[in-house]
Amino acid sequence: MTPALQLDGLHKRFGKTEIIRGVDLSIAAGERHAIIGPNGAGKSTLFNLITGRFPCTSGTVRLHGHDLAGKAPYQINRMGLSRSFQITNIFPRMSVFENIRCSLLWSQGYKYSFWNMVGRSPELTSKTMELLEQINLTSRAELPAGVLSYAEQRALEIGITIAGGADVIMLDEPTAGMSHSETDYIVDLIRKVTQDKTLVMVEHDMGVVFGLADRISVLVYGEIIATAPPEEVRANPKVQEAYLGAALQAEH
Amino acid sequence: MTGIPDSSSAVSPANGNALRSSLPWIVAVVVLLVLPQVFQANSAITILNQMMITIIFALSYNMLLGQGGMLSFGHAVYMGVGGFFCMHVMNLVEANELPIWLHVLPIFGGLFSLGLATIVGSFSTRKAGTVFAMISLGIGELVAACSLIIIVFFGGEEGISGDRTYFKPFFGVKFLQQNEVYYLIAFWTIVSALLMYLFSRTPVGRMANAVRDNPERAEFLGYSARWVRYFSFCGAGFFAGIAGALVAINFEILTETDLNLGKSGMILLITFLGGTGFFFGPIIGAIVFTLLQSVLSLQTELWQLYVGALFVATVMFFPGGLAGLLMMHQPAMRLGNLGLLVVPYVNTLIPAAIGALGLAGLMEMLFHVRHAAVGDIEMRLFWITFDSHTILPWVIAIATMITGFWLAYRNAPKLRE
Amino acid sequence: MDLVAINLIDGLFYGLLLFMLSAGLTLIFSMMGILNFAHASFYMLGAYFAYQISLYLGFWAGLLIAPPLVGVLGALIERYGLRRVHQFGHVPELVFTFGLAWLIEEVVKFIWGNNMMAYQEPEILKFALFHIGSNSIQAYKVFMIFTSMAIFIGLLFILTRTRIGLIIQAALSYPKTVEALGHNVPLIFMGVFGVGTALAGVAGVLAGPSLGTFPGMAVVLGSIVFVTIVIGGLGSLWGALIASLLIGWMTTAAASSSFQFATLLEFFGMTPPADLDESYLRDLWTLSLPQIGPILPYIFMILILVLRPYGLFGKRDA
Amino acid sequence: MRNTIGLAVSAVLALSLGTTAAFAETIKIAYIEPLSGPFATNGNTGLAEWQYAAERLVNEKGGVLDGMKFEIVPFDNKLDSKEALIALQVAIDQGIHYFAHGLSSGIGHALTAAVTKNNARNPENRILYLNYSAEDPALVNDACSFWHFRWDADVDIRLDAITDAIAQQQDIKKVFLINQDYSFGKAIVAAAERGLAAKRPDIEIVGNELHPIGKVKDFTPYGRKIVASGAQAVITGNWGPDMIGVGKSAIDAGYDGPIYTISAASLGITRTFGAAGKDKIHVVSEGHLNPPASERAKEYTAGFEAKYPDYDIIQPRIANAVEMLARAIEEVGSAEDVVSVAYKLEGMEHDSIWGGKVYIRPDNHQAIQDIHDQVHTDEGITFPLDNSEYGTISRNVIKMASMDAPTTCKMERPERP
Repeated sequence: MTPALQLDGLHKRFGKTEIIRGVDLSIAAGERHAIIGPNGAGKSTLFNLITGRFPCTSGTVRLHGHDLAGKAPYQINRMGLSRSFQITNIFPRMSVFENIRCSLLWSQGYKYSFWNMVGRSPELTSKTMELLEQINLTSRAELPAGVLSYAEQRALEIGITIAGGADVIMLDEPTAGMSHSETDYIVDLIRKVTQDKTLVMVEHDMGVVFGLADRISVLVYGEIIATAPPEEVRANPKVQEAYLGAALQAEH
Repeated sequence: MTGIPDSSSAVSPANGNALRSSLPWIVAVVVLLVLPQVFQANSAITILNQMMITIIFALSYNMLLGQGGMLSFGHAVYMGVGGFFCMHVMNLVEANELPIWLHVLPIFGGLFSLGLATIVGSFSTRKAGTVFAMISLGIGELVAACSLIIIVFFGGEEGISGDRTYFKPFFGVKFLQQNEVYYLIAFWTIVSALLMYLFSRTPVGRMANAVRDNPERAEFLGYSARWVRYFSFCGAGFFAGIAGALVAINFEILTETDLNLGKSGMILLITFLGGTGFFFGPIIGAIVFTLLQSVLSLQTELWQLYVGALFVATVMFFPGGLAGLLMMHQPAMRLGNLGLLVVPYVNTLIPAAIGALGLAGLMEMLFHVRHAAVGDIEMRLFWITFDSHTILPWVIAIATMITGFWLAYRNAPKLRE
Repeated sequence: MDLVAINLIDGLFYGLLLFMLSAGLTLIFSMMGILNFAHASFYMLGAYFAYQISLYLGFWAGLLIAPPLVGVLGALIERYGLRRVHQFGHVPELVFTFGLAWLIEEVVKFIWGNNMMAYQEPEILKFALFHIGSNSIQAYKVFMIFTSMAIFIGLLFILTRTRIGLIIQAALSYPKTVEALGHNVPLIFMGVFGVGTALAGVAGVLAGPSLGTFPGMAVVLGSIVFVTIVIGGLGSLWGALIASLLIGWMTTAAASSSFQFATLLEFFGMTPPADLDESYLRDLWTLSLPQIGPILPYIFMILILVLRPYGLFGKRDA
Repeated sequence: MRNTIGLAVSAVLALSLGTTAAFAETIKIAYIEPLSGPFATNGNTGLAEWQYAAERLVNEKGGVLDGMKFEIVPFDNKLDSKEALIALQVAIDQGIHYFAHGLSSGIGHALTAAVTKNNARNPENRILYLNYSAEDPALVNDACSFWHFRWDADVDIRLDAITDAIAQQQDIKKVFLINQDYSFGKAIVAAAERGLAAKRPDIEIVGNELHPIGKVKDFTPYGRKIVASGAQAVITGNWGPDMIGVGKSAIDAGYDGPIYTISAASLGITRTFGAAGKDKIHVVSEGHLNPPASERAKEYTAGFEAKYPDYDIIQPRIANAVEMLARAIEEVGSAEDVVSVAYKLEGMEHDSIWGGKVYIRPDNHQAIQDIHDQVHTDEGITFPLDNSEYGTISRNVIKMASMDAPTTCKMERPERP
């Protein structure tokens, strides 16, 4: 079976410094995959390479077997990949309801229509409400998104990311800067909304990753030093040495 | 209301009752039908015509600025070009006695401007922000300069004039009188405003908001930010062209001043004054500005100074514009405690208004003393005649100004609460 | 040949004048992201202040006093106007400067009236310094060229050789980082805004006598200054310099040429129509380059923006 | 909320535009000029001149028709054709039958067309156009109208005088033309080329520049061109800052010959040129202040200077217009019968306060009068301009200039009552 996402020999150079130095990775459909690594390992860069925000210096990214090189973000999205952003990235001046509804438009076949009224479709409205229900924001539907609390905004962001119905969901540090209870809430949410989907997430918080991911890749200085199920990664001495050691000891 | 804010257009439209959403439109139609009965003077109707044209133009500008987040310094180009094209159509109709009704002329103007917008938009909407703004400025300068050079189309500084009465009479109406023209313009105002309102409810209109707020995120929703901007831009061009056609019909002349940078800047001011965040904002802006322009300029030579000051004050204190100011009261209205606001309002706004009037009086007196003829020491201000060369009125003006502003300043914090 | 040399000098004069305006604007624009539409209005204020001072104390006092006055005014406007509007976002900020330009013009008209002011060069510089052919070069122009060059060198020195310059340069590219390093960025902004407007004031003081001191002088120059920095590339002082000179030489060359577009049309094998009045291309046949000279920079800018949105020397996206 | 806005509109419009002037205790003359914006000073100077002329020449003498006084009613047209048309409409609504306008031929064309249309469409509300400054020759040729009278000498007449003056100076062999790129500038070029070719075929036109109006920041290259061409005389129709730009750059670049202009006097221009322009700047126009034509002219001018120290008489023809209109109304016996007044003005001959005669050509309604070649100087000046020591003095006069120039005017005349 074709993997949902496949990276081959990915390199990225900014000027003279090479941030990503040859990443190969294959993620199967339906898998929950996490990419972890210490600060400055190139996690976000890798993330942006996959989603087409930066062009690769060399190497290929394939989504369901299709090369993504030179594709604009909206084209990648239409091929079934959706992403969130590390910094909260919602539409602050639009209502929460409108945020979600806009995210649904393309997948519901509206395209660039300027004769269809979006308000006319009960189906679209009910789908939007359904999604709002999933991310527990029904009561906030009419508020401008910019006034929500931080955790709510992150939840909304996840809602926007999954709304389009993409089967590969990429989340960039979805729990960054959150308290423990908020993190638990978001992790539950992610687990709930990504059922039957391929999930790729970059994360810093170990707890999140170990509870959620089927497999974990460890990225250190632009290279993947291990890809394995959580328990194996935990046991891997190279990983321990490079990154996890201190954190794990503190946990025990 | 037409004023359902972008931010909370929310759940209702689909299942909300149709009457509620169409009520403002019915009211608008009734008001427009009644107005010419109230004002029968041709000049009043001419000003009303101009007001309606400005409303269409401002609404079309807000398709760019308010809904699409594109700041344009050259939007008058699309109004002017559409108008000029209509003048040529008008002259063709006169020369060849073509059987066309005057009513369809705006479609010609709209389509011609749409054509220009599709060309310019193809490269100017690739990016928003500064790049778009500067390209619009460049195009604006370019077309304004061309309008003095390409005489065949623009007629130089004289412009192109024509006669609307050679069109095929519409059930006997030959458009000799201003009020006949009024109903035509009113019809197109309602149609254009309704179409623009509906446009904002379409997927492209909705996504224009998304692209305005966050183009990068919008791209990951499957929409190309550029195409969304492009479609909004073309739509705005189309409606600006309709406004231009109505200028052609109302004034029977188009000149360089209809498309130069001054006009473009004016529409930016009008739209911002009214408020870009709400659909009805530009309508308020257009009404207020047209009134200021035609009424204030009859009263004082310093009207532009006052408009400039009003504008700067609006940006500084009410960035949401007049519409934003009105909508701030919506929550209070819903809670039914609007009454609570009355006292702080009286305490703050009335002294502020008095202070402003004092300042204006001071300016007027200064101006009078410096510019009036020697020996002409009498001046009329606020229906009072007095001698501007004695000290008393100055003291009064300064005192009112200072007390007014001081009281307003002191009470302002209470209002904010 | 003489004419070429003269045009180079005249273009340099105009280009350097533009540069004094665009230097300040570049600093302001790249640091605070504000398209300050009122920048040319400060140029106008410089000229009017200097005129008023010169009535009592003479030209040189005006040159010394007017720019700091304009700078202080600019800093005050930044502190009490712009900073307030800043929190509402970029568009209101820009619209604010737009309204400010309007307001300043109206205030100038209110105070000084609509007529051109008889603001004159100082007597000691009112002579022809040298001649090229039959053309004389006024001493005042040469003085202006040297003054603006001195300002450029001084600015370059401050920016590259002093500590405050390094902070400003860093703030140009990484405003957040500089703030994190503990520098008072709002204060730097206010200072830069003041210095930028003072530079515009100097330009006004110097240009007022030769280009005329009248209420429309800001509008005439206003948008072209933007064009300059956009062409040069945001955040680049060198870019601003090169673009200013380019525009100076371009408009001077266009104004002094006598190129007819008819020549171009004939080159492409078209023949002039027998009856010019009937032809739809008649305006093109009678067009000459000086007629479109002042709009050349706008065409240039559109081309640049379409082909290279960063401008000639810019690193950041406009 | 539309309702309240509608109400506000009603209230304000009713207040400001109330058509109250049903009974006429005065004869109103609307004055439609820019009273705000960049050309407000031009508008205000003209207003002062009209008010002074009406007061001094008509009202102080007991008015016309047994005590009816002239009243000048100012309207701000903001130098925009549309606004001018609105102002005209307001004036017509107020029952005004005469209006004065002069600044900008472009607006002049718009007003002429509008007056012709109005007088045909609304015969009971006719209005007469008193043009005291719009100098486009077309207004008395192809675009002429029965309702338009011009007291100013137009471009053709002035250039006839300028080319006469140049033709008389045998040593002038090379002439340079520099003008603003619009209809006015082009009309000057055409008239200059025609006049020089007819009067002195040996004169070479060594330069013919058209530059964009109000857009050139630095005129130096043009000054260089003038010097490089070896021109011995310059003809320019430039006005405002463009005039100063051309004059200063030419003189700075080393040009030493005469500069023939249409309007390089007062409004800051005389003061700015000062000593640099002495004996170089020529202003060719009807009417002159120096030397005073008569004791009456001297008194009249002195009275104006005393009343309006900041303004100068820059349009002496306004006095002629006021006196001739008063005479026509007196002779017809009614101010409301516009058609009769117009027929009375046709062919009227009048002794001008500035010396010589004024005669209105019946075939195109252009006033024929003496044209003076005046020089900018500080010697022998009784009435300086701009509160400086400099003024213009008449050096040469051409009697009844262009009396028999051909015209292409074919006006539609109403039936003579």
